[in-house]
Amino acid sequence: MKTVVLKRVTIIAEALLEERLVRDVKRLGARGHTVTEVRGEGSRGVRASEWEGHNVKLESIVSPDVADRVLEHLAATYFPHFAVIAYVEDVSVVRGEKYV
Amino acid sequence: MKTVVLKRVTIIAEALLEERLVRDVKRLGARGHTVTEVRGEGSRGVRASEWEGHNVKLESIVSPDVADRVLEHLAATYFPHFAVIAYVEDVSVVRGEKYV
Amino acid sequence: MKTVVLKRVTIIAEALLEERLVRDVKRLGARGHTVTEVRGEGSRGVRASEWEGHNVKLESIVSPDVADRVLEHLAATYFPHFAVIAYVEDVSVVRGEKYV
Amino acid sequence: MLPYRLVDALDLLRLNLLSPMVLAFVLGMVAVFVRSDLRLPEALYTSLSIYLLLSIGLKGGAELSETPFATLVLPALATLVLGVTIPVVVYAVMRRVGRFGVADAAAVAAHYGSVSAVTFTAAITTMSALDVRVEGFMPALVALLEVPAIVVALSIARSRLEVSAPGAASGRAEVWRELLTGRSLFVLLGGLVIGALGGKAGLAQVAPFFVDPFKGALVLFLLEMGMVAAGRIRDLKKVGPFVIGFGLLAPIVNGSVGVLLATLSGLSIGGSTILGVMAASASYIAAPAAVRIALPQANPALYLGASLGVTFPFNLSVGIPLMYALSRALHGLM
Amino acid sequence: MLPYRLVDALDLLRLNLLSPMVLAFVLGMVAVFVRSDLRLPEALYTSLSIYLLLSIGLKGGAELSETPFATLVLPALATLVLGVTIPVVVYAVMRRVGRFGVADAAAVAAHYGSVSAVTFTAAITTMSALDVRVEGFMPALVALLEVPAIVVALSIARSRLEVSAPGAASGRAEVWRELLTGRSLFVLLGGLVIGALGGKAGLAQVAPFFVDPFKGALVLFLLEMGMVAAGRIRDLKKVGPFVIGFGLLAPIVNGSVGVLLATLSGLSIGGSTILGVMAASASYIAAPAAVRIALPQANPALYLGASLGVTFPFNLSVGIPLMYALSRALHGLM
Amino acid sequence: MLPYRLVDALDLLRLNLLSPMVLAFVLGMVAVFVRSDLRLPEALYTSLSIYLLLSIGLKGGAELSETPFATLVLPALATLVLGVTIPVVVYAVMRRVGRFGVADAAAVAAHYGSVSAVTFTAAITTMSALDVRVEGFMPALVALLEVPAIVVALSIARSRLEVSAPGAASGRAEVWRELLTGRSLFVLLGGLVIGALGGKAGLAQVAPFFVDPFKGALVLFLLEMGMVAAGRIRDLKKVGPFVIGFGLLAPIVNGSVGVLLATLSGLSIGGSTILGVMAASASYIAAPAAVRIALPQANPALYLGASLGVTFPFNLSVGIPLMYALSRALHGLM
Ligand SMILES: Nc1ncnc2c1ncn2[C@@H]1O[C@H](COP(=O)(O)O)[C@@H](O)[C@H]1O
Ligand SMILES: Nc1ncnc2c1ncn2[C@@H]1O[C@H](COP(=O)(O)O)[C@@H](O)[C@H]1O
Ligand SMILES: Nc1ncnc2c1ncn2[C@@H]1O[C@H](COP(=O)(O)O)[C@@H](O)[C@H]1O
Ligand code: NA
Ligand code: NA
Ligand code: NA
Repeated sequence: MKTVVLKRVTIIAEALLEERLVRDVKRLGARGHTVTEVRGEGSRGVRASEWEGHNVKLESIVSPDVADRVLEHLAATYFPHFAVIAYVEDVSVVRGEKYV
Repeated sequence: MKTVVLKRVTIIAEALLEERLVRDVKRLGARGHTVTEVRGEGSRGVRASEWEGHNVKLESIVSPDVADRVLEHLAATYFPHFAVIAYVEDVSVVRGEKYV
Repeated sequence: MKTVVLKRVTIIAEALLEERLVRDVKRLGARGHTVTEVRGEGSRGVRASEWEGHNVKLESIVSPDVADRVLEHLAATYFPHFAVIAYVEDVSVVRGEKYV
Repeated sequence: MLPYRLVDALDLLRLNLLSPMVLAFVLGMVAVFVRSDLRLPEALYTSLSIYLLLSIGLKGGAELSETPFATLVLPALATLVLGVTIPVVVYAVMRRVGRFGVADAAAVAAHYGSVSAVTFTAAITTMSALDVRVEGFMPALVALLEVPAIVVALSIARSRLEVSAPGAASGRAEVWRELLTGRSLFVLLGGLVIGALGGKAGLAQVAPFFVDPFKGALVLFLLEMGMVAAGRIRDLKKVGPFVIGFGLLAPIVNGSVGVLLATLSGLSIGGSTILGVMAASASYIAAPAAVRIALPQANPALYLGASLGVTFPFNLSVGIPLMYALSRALHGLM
Repeated sequence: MLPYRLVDALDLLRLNLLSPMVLAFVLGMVAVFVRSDLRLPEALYTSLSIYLLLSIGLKGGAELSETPFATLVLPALATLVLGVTIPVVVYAVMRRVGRFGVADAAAVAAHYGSVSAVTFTAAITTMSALDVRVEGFMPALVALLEVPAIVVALSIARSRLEVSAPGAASGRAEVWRELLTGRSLFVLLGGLVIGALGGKAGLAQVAPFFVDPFKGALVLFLLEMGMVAAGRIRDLKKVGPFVIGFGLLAPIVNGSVGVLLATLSGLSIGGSTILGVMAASASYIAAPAAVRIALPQANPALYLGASLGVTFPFNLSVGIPLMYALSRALHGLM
Repeated sequence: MLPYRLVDALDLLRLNLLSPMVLAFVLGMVAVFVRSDLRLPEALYTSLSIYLLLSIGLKGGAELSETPFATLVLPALATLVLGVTIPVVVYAVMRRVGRFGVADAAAVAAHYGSVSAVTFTAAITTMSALDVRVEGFMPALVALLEVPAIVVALSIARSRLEVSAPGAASGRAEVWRELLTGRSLFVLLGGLVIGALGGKAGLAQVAPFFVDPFKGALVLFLLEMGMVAAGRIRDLKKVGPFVIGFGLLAPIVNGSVGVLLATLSGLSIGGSTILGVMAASASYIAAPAAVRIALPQANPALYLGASLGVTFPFNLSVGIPLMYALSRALHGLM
């Protein structure tokens, strides 16, 4: 099967940020995304608004360029004051043109 | 720790397809799978039956061969008319014999 | 964007084990973790207590050392009698110092 | 007498539009328009769906257990006739007038042939708010209308499509099984059987859960439906004016035929209104699932846009009082 | 008199089998057999479990607050005797007759020593459907039967197993804590305490939520239990005829002893039936969790297959009327 | 008369503390302390929140539909005064006395200016348990107190902070939108409108769902709140004695002013108690979300520790009876 290697960016953040993260990721060039509800613990134990649910995990398959831009943006905008982590992996996708 | 490198196939699809995808993946040689309920957006905005829940993410750790066969099958069967994406990654597993 | 390569350990296990797995993983050096509720099927079809929900997926980003220790511990403690699988992947994270 | 009837219908419209149930639907739409972060947990929505269908089934079944068979025969026949005719006619209109492809036309036919459980419930609620008696066995007719319509529509598509789309369920047997075991119909039928076997005594045991809070639960459900419907509105732009016109006309025509047949079959004013509304309504639970499986190449924006974006709100606001007015007129004539 | 009793028992069987609760259980099984895609959201199932246990606890506690201590002593003693004896006997039978290993035998002993909350609720429901009075403090006895039985069974295993399995909870303290803080028992005991402190006045405040809709909520819960039980049926093939026979005989023997002791302790016909059913039933909420933690090497197909696949449906259909007939017979004799 | 009042207040305290609702809160705390694995599904918690807010709104709206405008003017004015004054004063105290930074002080001000829906509900419940009449339009005042308080507090912060934190919502318009469309307030206001349009007749249709089971649903909700509050207790260690003292004093001062203004505005004993409790309470639904978005640099351990860890339990136990006693005293004087 012919596959193309792209990047999967994963962002784990307080659920409160979901709407904005999706907006940002789209603006920076992602053509799709998938959100999972998760819970977790990290260095900042506290999560705001209990009603919001705990955390969300946002995954998006993008080109290396877009991946880089997303990480830059997160680092500048959310890392200082929000409970957010992000990481990147290589994935082999079918129909690579769908994602770029 | 001794580990073996295998493939993790991830399929994200409309929830409606869960039962069939599980059946197909098993038939093609997967020895196990894990399903997560997710939501998402891609090129096709529309999801059928609202009652079905949004999307599911099916992950299965398999040998490279099986991974390939699964991708082939998805590309032929589901890609034309369903909202489905799929990708493959390398993972190092303990007890590799469990998966092949 | 400057990133560091670390390990992501993923553990999929009966929900019953969540509390203990979290405790163990922390003790072995993980600085954070994320839990997702999933369902699945593997070689052992049976899950105990139906009330517990099905499975959980615990992910933790750690140094290669810690990853190894976690796998060792799982293999010795849980693999014999519990429905547990575990695998490791490379991930590129921003703010690498957060995880070690 | 007409002016009086008109005033009456307007009253009904107001009553219908200011009930907490319909207002909740509007609130859901507003939530989407103002981009509120309100979102009902999916588990709540699914639970409510199961609850509502089970409740409708239980009540229908309990009633059925006390209905003599003879009373049922004619209304059941009328329902079957509707279930076969509507999809055939809708298919023809979509093909000839709308110039749609086979799969799309059949998909719309399946939706308009079958029944919207929420519209049905809203109609029942309206009748009871007006103290109009309704035959208790109407939920049984829902099942009777739902199944054949979908099967007829899908059969038309099958016989006209050379090869089925990749991924489509193959074989009529599989479609039948998917349909009958699909959760909506399964729960509705299951409720009917439980209600019929347990009778009124059985129903009484669970009434504080399945009967009394029903309308309140509907409020939450319609809140979600409003959000879903609002989300569909952008689909309307994609599908164009023909589909919007169709979504407004189809319920009037199908519903009128439904009221007429119902009246001929001997149903009361209330019962005829309900069967009319059933005919007028378009499914968005059972049909989309069946169509998605059997005709994946059909365009969901088309069939969901029409059924959920146009016909559903139309029926809630205009359709139900219209069918009631019609039913009263026809019963007056006869 | 015997023929009359028999007819009576058959009537009861019918009543029990045609209640919406039991029919929902059957519907759940059917859903699995016909491969319906019906699935209750896990959140609903968990919520219902918490609701049902809290409700049973609250009602028991409110009743307890008005029960003189003296009334309680003998029934509590009878319950404790059952809680210690049943696991010991079951363990011996599994080891000697069934030739199972220590862990498997102890796991089964823990399950049959403790109580199935749903079977308990079904029995309470049957009694109230028959207008048979039941002592209100029975839920307190559930807690009293649940805990010792599991502890006894696990202690037997501990003392006989040289080393505990890797991953097993170590130390009796941890098992006790896991047991008492396990959600089922915690919620049941919590409800008891809240009910006892708030008394009947407190209960009255929340009755429209916790008392009136109880049976209806049970319908949804049993729908899920039916699906779970059906899913267990394939396990039965794995475990063989001995376990099936055991799953049918154990409730009869344990239940009869339960009814006898209850009658001797002065409980009414209704109360003795309930205690009998409690003894006859096998836990599938608290016990599996405790066993899984403390004896991970035991085979879940064995203990869940027997308790959920055989004993649970047996009790719902045959066990409850049997215990009632027995209780009436014994009270007649005394 | 003072001793009599004191006895009375103690009675109330007991009544309040032994209601199933408050006991459930305690049970939730116990669950955390003994490390039970009890956890309510998040979907249940979210569903309950929506249910409770909608229910409060519906009841308030139905009442509002029958309230003459003139009756509302003065109490609404009193509420607005509270909504503007409290955040200003709290901000000053936090800055001058507590020596906190701008963001932290404003965050706390937003919380104490707005209202805790659960405390409000508990107060309503207490009044109805004591058969004290309360004006039906109080829920409308909740919305009136909630919004301005948060806006005032955030405006103070904005005008004093040179640059907003990265990631913070920019522009007052966005904060307003986030606030008004935030799910809590949106559902509460939506309920109010639905209730007002539907009137008492509309409410009656859904009463078996939204009115009768309300207190029971509150039991489940408070079980979860207890777990959340207990989880916050470790936060208290981080924030130190000043915040704890503040969390105890603020409700007394704010609440007393609230009762006074309410009494002057002509509210009854019951209504004045409720408005006092509203002033005394600190939000933990709408305010945290707004603050998190607009002032991400503020420390959640501080504002949640104070509002959820100290003030919330204080109000449930001491605050409500205190406000009632005060309201009776003031009404006696006037
Ligand atoms: N080392 C880690 N591995 C996996 N997930 C993590 C890790 N650290 C943090 N997280 C997730 O990221 C969220 C925010 O982390 P923090 O900002 O450290 O509180 C946590 O609630 C976890 O869900
Ligand atoms: N680039 C992407 N990254 C992550 N998930 C995606 C992406 N594109 C699509 N998806 C997921 O796959 C589903 C189907 O995509 P589509 O067929 O493009 O509508 C979406 O609902 C998303 O959950
Ligand atoms: N090959 C696999 N791929 C993905 N998930 C698996 C696989 N095998 C097992 N699992 C997951 O691990 C759980 C325990 O597996 P097992 O111990 O084989 O029963 C299953 O319920 C699945 O969720
Ligand atoms: Na129709
Ligand atoms: Na037992
Ligand atoms: Na306040």
